[in-house]
Amino acid sequence: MNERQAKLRSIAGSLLAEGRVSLFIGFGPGLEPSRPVPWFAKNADEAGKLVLDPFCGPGLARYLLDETAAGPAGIVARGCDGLGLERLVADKRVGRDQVYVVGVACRGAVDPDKARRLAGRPVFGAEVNGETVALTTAGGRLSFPRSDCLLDRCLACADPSPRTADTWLEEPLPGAQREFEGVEALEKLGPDDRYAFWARHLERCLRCHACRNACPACNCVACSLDNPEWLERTTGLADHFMFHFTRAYHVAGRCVACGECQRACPVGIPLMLLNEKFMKDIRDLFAVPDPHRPQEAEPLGHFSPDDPEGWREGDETL
Amino acid sequence: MPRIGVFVCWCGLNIAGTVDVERVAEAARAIPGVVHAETYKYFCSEPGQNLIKQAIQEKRLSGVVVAACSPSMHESTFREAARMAGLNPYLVQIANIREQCSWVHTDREEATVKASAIVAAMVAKVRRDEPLEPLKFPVHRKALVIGGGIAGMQAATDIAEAGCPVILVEQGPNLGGRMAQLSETFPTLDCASCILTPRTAEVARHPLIEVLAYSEVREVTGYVGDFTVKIARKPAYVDWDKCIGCMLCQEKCPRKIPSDFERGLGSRKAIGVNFPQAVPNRPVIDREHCTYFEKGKCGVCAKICPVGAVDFEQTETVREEKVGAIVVATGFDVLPREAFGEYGYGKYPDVIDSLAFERLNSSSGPTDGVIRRPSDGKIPREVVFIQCVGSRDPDKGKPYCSKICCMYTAKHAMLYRHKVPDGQAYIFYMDVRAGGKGYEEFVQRAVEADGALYLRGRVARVYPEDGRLLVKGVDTLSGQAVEIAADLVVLATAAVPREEARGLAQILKVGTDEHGFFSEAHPKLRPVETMTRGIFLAGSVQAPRDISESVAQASGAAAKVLALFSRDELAADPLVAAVDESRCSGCLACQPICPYHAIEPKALKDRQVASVNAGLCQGCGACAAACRSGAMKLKGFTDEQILAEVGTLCL
Amino acid sequence: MAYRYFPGCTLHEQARNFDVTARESARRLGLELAELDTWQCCGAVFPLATDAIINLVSPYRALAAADGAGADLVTLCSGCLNVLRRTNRLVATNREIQEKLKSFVEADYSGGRQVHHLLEILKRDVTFEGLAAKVSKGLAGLRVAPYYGCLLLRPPEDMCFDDPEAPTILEDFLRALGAEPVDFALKTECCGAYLALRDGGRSAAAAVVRSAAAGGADLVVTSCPSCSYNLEQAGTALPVVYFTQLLALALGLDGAFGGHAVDPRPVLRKKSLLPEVN
Amino acid sequence: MSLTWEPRIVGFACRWCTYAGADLAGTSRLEYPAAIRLIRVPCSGRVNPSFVLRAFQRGADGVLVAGCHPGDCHYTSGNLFTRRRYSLVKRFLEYLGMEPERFRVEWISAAEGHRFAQVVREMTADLRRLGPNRKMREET
Amino acid sequence: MRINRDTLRTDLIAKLQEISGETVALCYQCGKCSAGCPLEREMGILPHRVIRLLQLGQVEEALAANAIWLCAACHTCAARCPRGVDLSRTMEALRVILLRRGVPRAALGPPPPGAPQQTIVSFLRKYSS
Repeated sequence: MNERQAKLRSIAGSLLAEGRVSLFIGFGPGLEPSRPVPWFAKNADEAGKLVLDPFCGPGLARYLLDETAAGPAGIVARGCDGLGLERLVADKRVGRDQVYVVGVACRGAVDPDKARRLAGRPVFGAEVNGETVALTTAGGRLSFPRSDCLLDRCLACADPSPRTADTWLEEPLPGAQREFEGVEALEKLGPDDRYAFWARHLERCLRCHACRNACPACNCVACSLDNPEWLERTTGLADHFMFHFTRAYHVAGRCVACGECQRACPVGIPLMLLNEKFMKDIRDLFAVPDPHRPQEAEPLGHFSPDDPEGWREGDETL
Repeated sequence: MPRIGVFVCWCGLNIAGTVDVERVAEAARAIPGVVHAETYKYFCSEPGQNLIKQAIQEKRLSGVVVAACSPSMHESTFREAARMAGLNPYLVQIANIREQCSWVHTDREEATVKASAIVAAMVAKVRRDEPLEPLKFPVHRKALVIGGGIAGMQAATDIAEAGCPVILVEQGPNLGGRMAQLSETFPTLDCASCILTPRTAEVARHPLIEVLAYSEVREVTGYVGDFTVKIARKPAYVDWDKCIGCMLCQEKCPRKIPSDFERGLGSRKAIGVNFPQAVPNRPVIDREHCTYFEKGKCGVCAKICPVGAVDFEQTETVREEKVGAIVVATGFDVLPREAFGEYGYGKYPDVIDSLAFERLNSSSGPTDGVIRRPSDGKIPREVVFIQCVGSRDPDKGKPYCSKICCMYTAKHAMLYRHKVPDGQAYIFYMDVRAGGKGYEEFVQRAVEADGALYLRGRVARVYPEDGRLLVKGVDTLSGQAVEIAADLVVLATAAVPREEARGLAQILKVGTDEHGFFSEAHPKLRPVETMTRGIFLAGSVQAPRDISESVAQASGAAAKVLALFSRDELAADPLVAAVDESRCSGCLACQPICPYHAIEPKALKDRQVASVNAGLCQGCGACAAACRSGAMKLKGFTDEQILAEVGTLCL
Repeated sequence: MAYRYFPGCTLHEQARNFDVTARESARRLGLELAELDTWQCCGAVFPLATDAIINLVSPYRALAAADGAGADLVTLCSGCLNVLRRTNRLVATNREIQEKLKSFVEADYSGGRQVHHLLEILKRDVTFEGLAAKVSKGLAGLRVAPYYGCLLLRPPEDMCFDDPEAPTILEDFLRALGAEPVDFALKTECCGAYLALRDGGRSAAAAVVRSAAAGGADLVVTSCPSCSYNLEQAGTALPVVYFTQLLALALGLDGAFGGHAVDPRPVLRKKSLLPEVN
Repeated sequence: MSLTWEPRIVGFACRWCTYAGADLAGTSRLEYPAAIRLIRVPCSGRVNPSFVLRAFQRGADGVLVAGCHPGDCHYTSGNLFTRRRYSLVKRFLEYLGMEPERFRVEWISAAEGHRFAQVVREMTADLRRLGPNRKMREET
Repeated sequence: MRINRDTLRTDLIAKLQEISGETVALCYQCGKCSAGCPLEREMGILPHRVIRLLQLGQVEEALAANAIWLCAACHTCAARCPRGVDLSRTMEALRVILLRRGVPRAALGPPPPGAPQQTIVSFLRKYSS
């Protein structure tokens, strides 16, 4: 069976049994095998139900915000979870000593909807093997290209493992450089086409706040966008621009590129294209090689006397 | 419901000539919350102000907008008028419809529409204003002066003479600083100790000055008027209260060590004072070189001391003081010996720096004032002075001009010639910078009366040849390379901040420039102040300075301190930042952005939040723009106010 | 650490004694100095015109060849070191020149290797203590003037060889051999280099040799054939040898002292470092 | 576009430099278009990027953020944060489809009344050419 | 010498600065280059004056200076220059300009016996385009 899962259950079980954590955050069984859900194990029994398979999709870091109040929490962390935790620690919202990180090497999570569509029938299991994904269905195993099966957020991922962990479930994988092809493609359009692109997407926004609630960087006690002086509860396109502009700016230099906002969005707005634009410009203007990984000094929290004037030098790129 | 009054000024024809002021008032009356609007020829005049006061009282106004000239002209006038009428002055806003409207537009219609919009925006702003009171801080009328050189002593004396107590902290064992090392001073050639010693004695016996020698400032908290300072007294291993200053210990101490004070040219004892006239006249044990501390035996000093003052067990003590203002006067140092291998500095004993030359010249120095070269004690017949060693050298030294070297080198050439009449002084210079009273004349005297030969150019190398030092330089005026066989080479090395200054800057939270000199608040208009209110600068801590400039700046700093101390409490503009703790997540993204270090974390029961020290905040609002949740509010310029202005101006 | 040895044109011709003594000594010290398979003259001088990229081709080839062999370059000649090291740094820091050279030479080398001088390898890999331990015939009593000249030291930001005004590596090396280094003022001055061929004027070289002689040196040691030539021709009787010749001698090997314009053997015999001839 | 349409520019001006520069333009009687309306802020570093969006939302055709030249900030570093923030925001606004001419960041000192007038003239001319802004603007 | 904007800003100066990669305006004429130059005695016009001529726009005078052929590119000046100017590069650029103009190079006789290859190659490189 699944050795990783067994090992995780045992690690989590003993952490709980020894009282080193009061809670362990991972995945547990959902309504369907392809949809495991976030799982908060409080004892060894519950740890025995932890799931670790390629369907483990959603980010977990954000849960630390609520779950560390009662004492240290354990968490199974992929790269995205690790960076999310770093974000929370940098923002002083979670103490690093309040979290026990079990690091894993993630090869990407399978999108249950994509899998269902490709297989044409319910999917019970999945295996990521290099560039292909094998899906287990009642009719046998079917193989598909990785790029068709994974969650969008995993396709762009450059961080298979967290940067630090308290223990490792397996050998961590090194990080890579993030590319911003989607941003570059959009930059090539004219202003009116770009506006049309964003208007088309933002028109669908329901202002359900799923993006905000999923985001490890949106961790404020209170949100300025709930203040009616900033944003009334009207839902015109201009308000959506205000909401998403402000949100993107608030996470500029802080977004960890976990892609949870976009995954959580019920209407499929390509929110990461907003966040990635800031990342790309921070990289290019301020020479921050990996702006999605929390920096010692936040890109917007300091300056250099010889910073460029991006509005002058930026003209040719747009 | 707010009750706003709008007062549209004609400013004679300055406004009314272009803007239809009656229409502006009419439009204002239509704005919800405006209960009064009127126009007048000159609201800044006495009768104009009376109209405003009258309206405030009669209409029970809760806010006032004066549409007139720029707020830089009459904001304070109208706020004062409001205050006299019983309205909080911070509930007055100015709509600038003159400089930014009537004077720059000609189309009456356009100008009137724009003026109305500006008035509406200020109405929207004033509706969101809250009454504010000027911040008040108590003033401890006691000053801390850091540094016991000429600048620090001058500042301390000036402050104490005005009747305010001063704590003067000096890190070395005695007062005097760099000036105590000098022989004579330019441009008068009077002897440094002759003018310094009386000043030192005056400081030492002044009833309002407490000298804490051999001490360091370790921690500073608080803000202008109310600083708390921790001062550490380093162990001298001598109880200075018991000591009577007989210096028997120094006389009998068997251990001789090279003296830093003498720039390595002379020696001192492991216990003793730097120079005979030192104040306080109390010895210090150099622990690193003391035989007792090295080997556990000796103790000659303890045995000989008639009052039993030597105390090998002495430890550091720390005391806390409350002061209202701080003057920093920590002075300068010169570039270390390692620099400039091409001159053999540190390698050849007869290549020395200018401070060492001062000691050679000093009658209390290692040669009793006879100029002898260090290698063999001979009197040098030819001396080469090299200026700009490490100064004006962005590639390997410092890019700036050290300012004092031109003058002291001319002085050295003169003093040398006075003592060695058949000697010859050569000075390699790049430009002679002698701006100062009597300075140029002084340099010319060195040339005319004392025969110093000025050679315009740098020296490339110095190396020994036939028992002398061959100096290879150039005279760019004749376009010829020049070689001089010298007996002594004196380098005018760059003046740099003292090594401890950087740490002190951090303790004081005062900025420094890239070289480590302390930054003034404004290079022209606030040259003795720092960006932190209540902390002032004197002397070379800010940039290389000569004695007269240091003294002048010290008196300037003292005047600033006394101006502060002339009040019982300090009032400050209440337009500062404040934290809405219920909205603050405590991420402290605001903290690195604050140029005044005014933001610190504060622990609440369940989490931490940011808190603003109103005494340090200057109200720039950079923190408010960095705050995502809107918890950081800049009073008078809140998000709500600016948003309301934006919304109104766009209508 | 594997090195590929770049001898340079002179060491296979006029300065064979430099080459031979280095190879023999290296073998004795257990250093692997395999000669680069194919190499051309480095060009002898580093091109100072920013557009003289063609003159970088030859040193770039040598660097790329060493990289292809998975090794760093090592050289003895100060001139080769100067050209190779500066080229290497330029390739590593100037993307435009790097791309031009890549396409011209059809190699894919981006400046990731290092260029070493044998002295640096002795200091770092063998260490001077280690070297002293391997000396079988200490050069006691031999007063040697260590002459650095220009090419090892300057420009300092490119060469990073030693303190440009007060270098010590040759002195430390000589002490390891048991010799006594003589401090002399002009040890870092230029000898006039190739200008010697222009009008025979050797005032610079003469000043250097005089300075060394005044310091009481028995001989001068260099790392550069041009220096060696200029100093020997400067018209004094002070012998000039390569540092590897003394290295070989101290290790008990043949120092190949024949063929010098000023014969060093008499002074070495006088110091009992070479056997007397009958 | 109606014949009477004139662009509307909202300008954020730091009180020490640009606002004083605009006052100087006034005392020097330099004429410039009435399109500009200034909001006085203590420092360009106070200007929250969302203020800019709010201006567009409420109907501004152009927005100007202006402060002291880098190195001259009354508060030493406020405008250096402005430079960082608005280097990003300017590009981001354009990425969302805003025309570059509609948003400008300028350093205008208290002595540069001419420069202030010139910037307003340039911006107004650009906006007249572009016509009214409809992007990110709420329906009225 | 009569100077004006046009004599100060010539294409030739621009070319020279491009080839050398050095800015002549950086020099503040302290003369440390000349003071330390090993060939100063032979040069006639000293190195700092060559760069001064360039600052004054007198490129042809600089090109005529014997000094440019006597610079051995030893970089002693560059290593000590307080302004970070590498005069050797300016000297090389002046040589290169002349050589590219086809000015006959200094005649090289048969190299003396015993001259090392390094010296000969260096000489040829410096004295031919």
